[in-house]
Amino acid sequence: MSELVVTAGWYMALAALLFSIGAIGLLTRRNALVMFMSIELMLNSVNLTFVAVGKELRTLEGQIATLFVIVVAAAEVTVGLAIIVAVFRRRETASVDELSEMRG
Amino acid sequence: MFPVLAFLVGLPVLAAIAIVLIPKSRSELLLPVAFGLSLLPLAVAGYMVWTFDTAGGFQWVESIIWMERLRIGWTVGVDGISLFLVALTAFLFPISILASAKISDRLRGYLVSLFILETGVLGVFIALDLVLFFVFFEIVLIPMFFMIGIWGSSNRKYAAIKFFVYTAFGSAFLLASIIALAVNAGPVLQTVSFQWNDLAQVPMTSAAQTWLFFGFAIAFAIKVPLFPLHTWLPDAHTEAPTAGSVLLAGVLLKMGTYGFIRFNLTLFPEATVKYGKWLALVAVIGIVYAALVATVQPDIKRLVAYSSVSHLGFIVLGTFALTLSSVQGGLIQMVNHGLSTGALFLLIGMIYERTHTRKIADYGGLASTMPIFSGFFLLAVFASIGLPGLNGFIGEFMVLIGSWQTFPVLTVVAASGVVLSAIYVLWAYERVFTGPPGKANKDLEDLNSREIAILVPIAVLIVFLGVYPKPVLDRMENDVNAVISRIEQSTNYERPTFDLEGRLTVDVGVPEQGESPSGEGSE
Amino acid sequence: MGNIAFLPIGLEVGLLVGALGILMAAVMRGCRTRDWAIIAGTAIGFGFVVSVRQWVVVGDIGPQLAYGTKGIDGSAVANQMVAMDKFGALGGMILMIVVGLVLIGSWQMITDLGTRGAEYVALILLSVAGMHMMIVSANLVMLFIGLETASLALYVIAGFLRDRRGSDESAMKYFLMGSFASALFIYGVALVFAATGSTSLYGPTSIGMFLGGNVMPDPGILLIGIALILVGLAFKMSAAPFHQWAPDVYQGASTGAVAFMSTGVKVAAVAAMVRVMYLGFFQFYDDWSMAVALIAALSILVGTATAIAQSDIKRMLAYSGVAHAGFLLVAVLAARVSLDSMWFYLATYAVSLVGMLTIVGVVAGVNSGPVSIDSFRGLGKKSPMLSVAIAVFMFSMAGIPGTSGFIAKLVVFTAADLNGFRWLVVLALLASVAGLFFYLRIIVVAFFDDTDAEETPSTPTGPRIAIGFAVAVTVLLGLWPTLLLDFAREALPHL
Amino acid sequence: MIDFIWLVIALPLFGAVGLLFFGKRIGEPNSGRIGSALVVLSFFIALVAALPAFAGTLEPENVLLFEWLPALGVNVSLLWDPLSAMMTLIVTGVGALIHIYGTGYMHGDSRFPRFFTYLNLFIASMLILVLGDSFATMFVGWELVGLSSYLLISFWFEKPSAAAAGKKAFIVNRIGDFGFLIGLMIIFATFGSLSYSTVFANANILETGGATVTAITLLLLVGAVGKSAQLPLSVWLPDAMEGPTPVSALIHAATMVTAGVYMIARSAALFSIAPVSSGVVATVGALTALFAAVVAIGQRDIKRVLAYSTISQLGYMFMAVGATAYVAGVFHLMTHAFFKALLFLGAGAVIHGMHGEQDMWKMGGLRKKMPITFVTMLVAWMAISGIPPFAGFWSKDEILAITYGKGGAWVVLWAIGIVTAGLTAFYMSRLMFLTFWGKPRWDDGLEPHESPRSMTLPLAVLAVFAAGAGLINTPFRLSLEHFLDPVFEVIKVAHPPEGSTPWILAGVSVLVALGGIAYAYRRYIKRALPVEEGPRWDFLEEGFGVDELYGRTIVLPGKAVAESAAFTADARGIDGLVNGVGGAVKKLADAATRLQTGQVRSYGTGMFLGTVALILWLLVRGGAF
Repeated sequence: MSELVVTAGWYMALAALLFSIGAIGLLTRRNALVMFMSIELMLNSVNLTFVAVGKELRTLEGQIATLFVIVVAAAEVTVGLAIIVAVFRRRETASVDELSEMRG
Repeated sequence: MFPVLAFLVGLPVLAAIAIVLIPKSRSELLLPVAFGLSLLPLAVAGYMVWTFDTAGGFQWVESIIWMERLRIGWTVGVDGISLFLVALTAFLFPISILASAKISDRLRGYLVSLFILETGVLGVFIALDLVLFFVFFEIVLIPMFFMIGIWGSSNRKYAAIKFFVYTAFGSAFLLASIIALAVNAGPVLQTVSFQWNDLAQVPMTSAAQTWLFFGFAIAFAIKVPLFPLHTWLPDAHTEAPTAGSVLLAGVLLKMGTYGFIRFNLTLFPEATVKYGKWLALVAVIGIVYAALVATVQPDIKRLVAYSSVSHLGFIVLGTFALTLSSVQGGLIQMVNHGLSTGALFLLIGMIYERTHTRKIADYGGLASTMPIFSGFFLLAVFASIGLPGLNGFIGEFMVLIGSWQTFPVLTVVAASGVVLSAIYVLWAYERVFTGPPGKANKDLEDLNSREIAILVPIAVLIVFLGVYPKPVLDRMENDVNAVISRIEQSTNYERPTFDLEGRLTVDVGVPEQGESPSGEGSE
Repeated sequence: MGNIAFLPIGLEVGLLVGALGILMAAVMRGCRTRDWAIIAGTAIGFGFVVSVRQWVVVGDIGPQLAYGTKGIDGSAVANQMVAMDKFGALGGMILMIVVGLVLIGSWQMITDLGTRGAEYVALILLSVAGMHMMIVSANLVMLFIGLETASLALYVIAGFLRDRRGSDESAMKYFLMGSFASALFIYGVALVFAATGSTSLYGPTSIGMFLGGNVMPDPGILLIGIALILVGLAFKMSAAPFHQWAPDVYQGASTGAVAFMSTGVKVAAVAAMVRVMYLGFFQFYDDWSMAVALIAALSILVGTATAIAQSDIKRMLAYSGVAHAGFLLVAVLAARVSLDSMWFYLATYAVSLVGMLTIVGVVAGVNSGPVSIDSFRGLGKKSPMLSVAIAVFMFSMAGIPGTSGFIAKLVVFTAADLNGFRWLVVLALLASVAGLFFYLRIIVVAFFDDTDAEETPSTPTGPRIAIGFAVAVTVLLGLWPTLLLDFAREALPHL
Repeated sequence: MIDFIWLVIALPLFGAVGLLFFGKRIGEPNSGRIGSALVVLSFFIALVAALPAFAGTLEPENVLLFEWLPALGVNVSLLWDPLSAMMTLIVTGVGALIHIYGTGYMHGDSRFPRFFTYLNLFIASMLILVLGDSFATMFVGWELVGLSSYLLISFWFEKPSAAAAGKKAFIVNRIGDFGFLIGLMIIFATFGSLSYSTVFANANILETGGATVTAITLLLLVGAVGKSAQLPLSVWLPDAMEGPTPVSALIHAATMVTAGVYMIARSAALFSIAPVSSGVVATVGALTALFAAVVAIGQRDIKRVLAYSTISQLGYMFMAVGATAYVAGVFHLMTHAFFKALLFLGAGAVIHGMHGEQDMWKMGGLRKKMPITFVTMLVAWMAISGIPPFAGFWSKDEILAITYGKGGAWVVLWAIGIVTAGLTAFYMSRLMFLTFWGKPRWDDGLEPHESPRSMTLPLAVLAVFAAGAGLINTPFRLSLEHFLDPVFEVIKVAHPPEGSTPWILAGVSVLVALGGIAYAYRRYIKRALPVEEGPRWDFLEEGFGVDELYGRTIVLPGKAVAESAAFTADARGIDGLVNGVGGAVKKLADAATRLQTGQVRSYGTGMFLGTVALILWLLVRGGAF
């Protein structure tokens, strides 16, 4: 069954796919929460890459980086949700398309 | 040695500070103090003209390198080419201040602008470091921008922005070229250097010369201004307050023509020989074109502005004709144009203060109501169209006679400017001054003593330089010769000789190159 | 190494303690802005002293790396996280000066905010700590953390004025775009890690070592990584085409906040970019330098062109900031030849911009969102000193001689030309001419237009100091640039 | 040593400057007296300096005053030789008389002192022209006399026509100067110098009839044509009559307009080796002489008759110098100076006596009212008509004889000259008859009176010269030839034919002149006055519409070109382009702004696309593809 070994390359490809999905989600959805989730998805694909590559290269760096990214993502969640809530309170909507007063 | 030039350039700065320090309660002192202080640079300039060594070369040189790595610093010096431009600058500022007696709005700022302007212009003419030159070249824009914008007339905002942006557009090319020049010379000099002296010694490929030549030329052509880059000038002139117009025409435009001689001719000799004719062509087109345009201008200030474009064409033609007489003529024409056009703008300012109109059609018959005024005007007018005996003739004549040998066809076309200038100037004079005075102009007061005091020094110089220009020409001659000789050494260019050179059977009174003629019965 | 154990991160620690101190003080002693001012001042002053101390120490013992891990065999210390070098020290000084100016200039707003003001100050201190971390980090992940620290605080700061419409929009846009950029950045780091097996800039296992020791037959993943890292940093300095958030955010955020975010982040991002690109990817210099040049060119063009059409001064400054991001990217390219030119540009631009925005705060109110250019109308008569300051800043940004902005452009463009980017220099110079349209416009409005508005805006002491300092620096460095240039010449990163 | 010759110029110059500043204070009679006295003094100094010339011992001498334009080797120095001495004497002599006349004529004018300022300035300028020893100094004087002429023509500038006439004179002169200037350029480029001594001494190196010398001489001719009001630049002189009459006498008859002749005579060394140019000179002269004489017939204004007559007489001089008869040309210049000045002053006296009336058809019968004026003018009439032994006869006849003597096509010119002579006699007789004979036709209430002493005295003096000056160069006694010998010694000067031919020719011209007078007598005295009105006469009066032709073909199109240059090419074209660039930048800015939609998702898309582009670009460049 050795030919079925899943190499790091596959993981990276998957991560790239996830990242792209996240990016496309960010660009196409108008609900701030969903967009925010897309960003989380992108960050997680980064984690996947780090872990996979770290495993492949047998260093701890990848795993440690992942930990950092998770922490940062958590912090981002806090701030992001707070901003979304603030917007929702004021405007009763989470659609970013409404937020276009400033332009030009 | 006493740093004369630093002192000279520093004086206006100190004057500006002094103006700022005058308390608000004593604002009636502003003008007298400013005038008094502006005499100091004039005194220094006078000292310089007096003690200038006619052997030529840079004098009163100061060189302090500030940024060793790029060799940027305070390197200044005055030679025969810049001497009289410095003097002209120092001369026109006190006059401009006197001419500003009617300014009441924000006088303090106005005077500070004037002094900064003076610093800038003086700096341009003495700088021997390209960055320093550029700094002064650009700094000049700021006070002028404010002068036009704050103290100008109705369309001043447009004119001020146009003036600033248009000239800065040229400066962008200039700075790019200066940087490229220094960088190109880097390998030869083993360092990046912005010193004029260093750069003037570095041989350049003709491709590099071509690019840089035109980079410099664009900036200077806009400043001069050469056709077709001239349209900022009429607007700026028309909108600027009197002193602004005087200084703009008197010295600011000369920064361009000076730049041609100081930089294009010395740094890029090969390109000068190769492409000088195109600039001469543009200059000649400008002479005729601007003269034509001037004839039908309804606004007297615009008319004089276009006449400036026309007259400065002669300077550029002479510069690129590369003969002793033509370059020297161009140089002295810079001084002369500064005086005569300066006087014209002063006069227009005086009449504007009385009538608040610049439309030629609104005037008429002023000669009978204001005889002194019209007398000065006539003098300035004839000086500007190059009437012999007045200063304008010297430059024009030398340029034309000298340029023929290099550019015969262009010179003939340029000479037609002599006719055209007479047409626009005299026609305007006719409409403004002659005929019966109209109702509006019946009770105009003639010039008062302050105004006469402003004009007399200029009038004296106009006549003096026309009759006896030798002191000026002597101080220029060796350095102009040096510029042309440099070109001859580094290119295959040779000064034109006259057709019968060496064949004259009787050789009377023909001076050897560089020697002064010796006639019998010399006093 | 023991004697420097604290010094490399002393600045960050000081600022964090200061931030916490302010929050505590707000809780324990209530709304006493004086306390906060003292604490914040102390923290910033301490940060500045630490930076100076770093400079001196580095001068004595050379640049150092700190906070590494021991190898598995326990012998060598690898994976150093923080570099202590004059590069970081100078960055720290500049940041401290900038943030100090910002706080002095916009303290009025903090007073207006009441208790929440403490949070605001604390956030600013936290953010600036993150910015400095970006400059000194010796590892890409560390850089990411610094970047996020700075950014997260900024998102909040951007939307801090809850009661004003636009503020939330500003925060939301900034947050979404910023997170996107962060994600791109960290993904780039991950790809670089995948390609080279390292995220470190220094040491035996660094990216540079790997690239120096191995020939990459297929650098695709690495190049994508480099591209993404560039995008992440370019976003922070609002370079085109990653700039579109900036005008909206600036317009919506309070003027004081804009002064901070527009200058601090730029300093941090540019410095970080220099360190990362030159130390990490020098082997790919030919590739990424062209990429940087293209971004620079696009930023200069887009920023200049768009700024011309603005009628809101903060938007105008935002777009001018885009153009300046382009110039700063030129400085990044020039840094190969002369790093001092980059520092000079950064410092002088930051100071002028803070000064200008402080003026905007004075004229239109520090809490103001959108500020029309017309609010400057007739200022030249009402408040001549303020107007002269405006003129100085505008001329400086436009690069007119006599101001530091000119010297900055001169040294940067000379270095860039030396480095072979003549086309970029010419383009940048021509664009600066077009830039005059909007810089001059403000002067025109202030000086050439008359107004019938009666009251003269009085300048409170704080802004007065900030503006005065900024003017002094702008003019002084314009006339005597070697003051900073000679100093900055030594501000090299650890190699 | 005649170093003191600079005084000749300095005195009137001093007068001009002094009167400019202090004229008002000095007041009416005295400023005129000072001005006149200075010129008289000048005249006597010149006379003293010229004494050796009368003795035939004058060596041409240069007096260096100061160095001027070292780069061109041009100095301000004076040349004192018989030719310049003679011209100086004419200028100062006639000038002095006219100054004196002016003190009477200008009596009561509000700007009496200013008039003498200008007159003195003119004398100084003319002397610079005459005495300068290089083409450069000649050019200086050339332009300065143009200035004085401008100032004096438009002396009464409140009258728009006077102002316009002054302007026209200056501009037309400048057209000539344009040619002169180019001539100077070629001279300098050829000889490397502008001084007479170098140029004339080396002229013989040039190929006779070669392109260079032909070009130089033709260009100098352009200048001369302008200054001397020859075709096609003659249009300014009739208008110049707007100036006060003494001015017309001095500048536009006796001295300034003859500068062209002087210039050609001075440059004889060049013209004599340029046969084509000389032919052109003579042809221009002959045609002008004929043209102006015809036009003179149609004039109603007494001064305009004299103006055209001047043009016509100058044509004779051109014919002479064109025929290389330089002495004859200068001779006629001199006699013409006397009798034409006399005619003008006489006409001035008439106008003065008629209180400003200039239309001859409103005069008549004045000979009783103004006896002195009448008698002196009678002399001048005889002189100009070429009746022996008055001055004009000798000089004109010499010219005609020489022209005839050259044979070939020159005989045609001679024929033109003869016809002109007849016409001259006719129109001058017409002038005399209409003015002094017949019945008074002046307006009611007008009391014509004789002029004051200050005016009649110069008339008398001039009358003496107009009558007798011809005797200095008769075929019997060629004093002037000998006098001028040192100037033209190296040049081949044409002489009248030998033998009986001159006598026959003289007889012919006298007969023709008498015929002209007789016909005029029949037409204006014997019968009732003819009516000279209608379109044909108008056309004639307007000088065959040359002025209008220039207006239509040059002035109007020129103005149209200037207007289109100013208001279309410049304002819309060039400046439009400049503003267009600014506008385009603004448009671009607006377009760029439109990308800024305010929609965060579009910003994200922009970022995303930018990222993708960057990645692709790096990959392609990095060789990953």
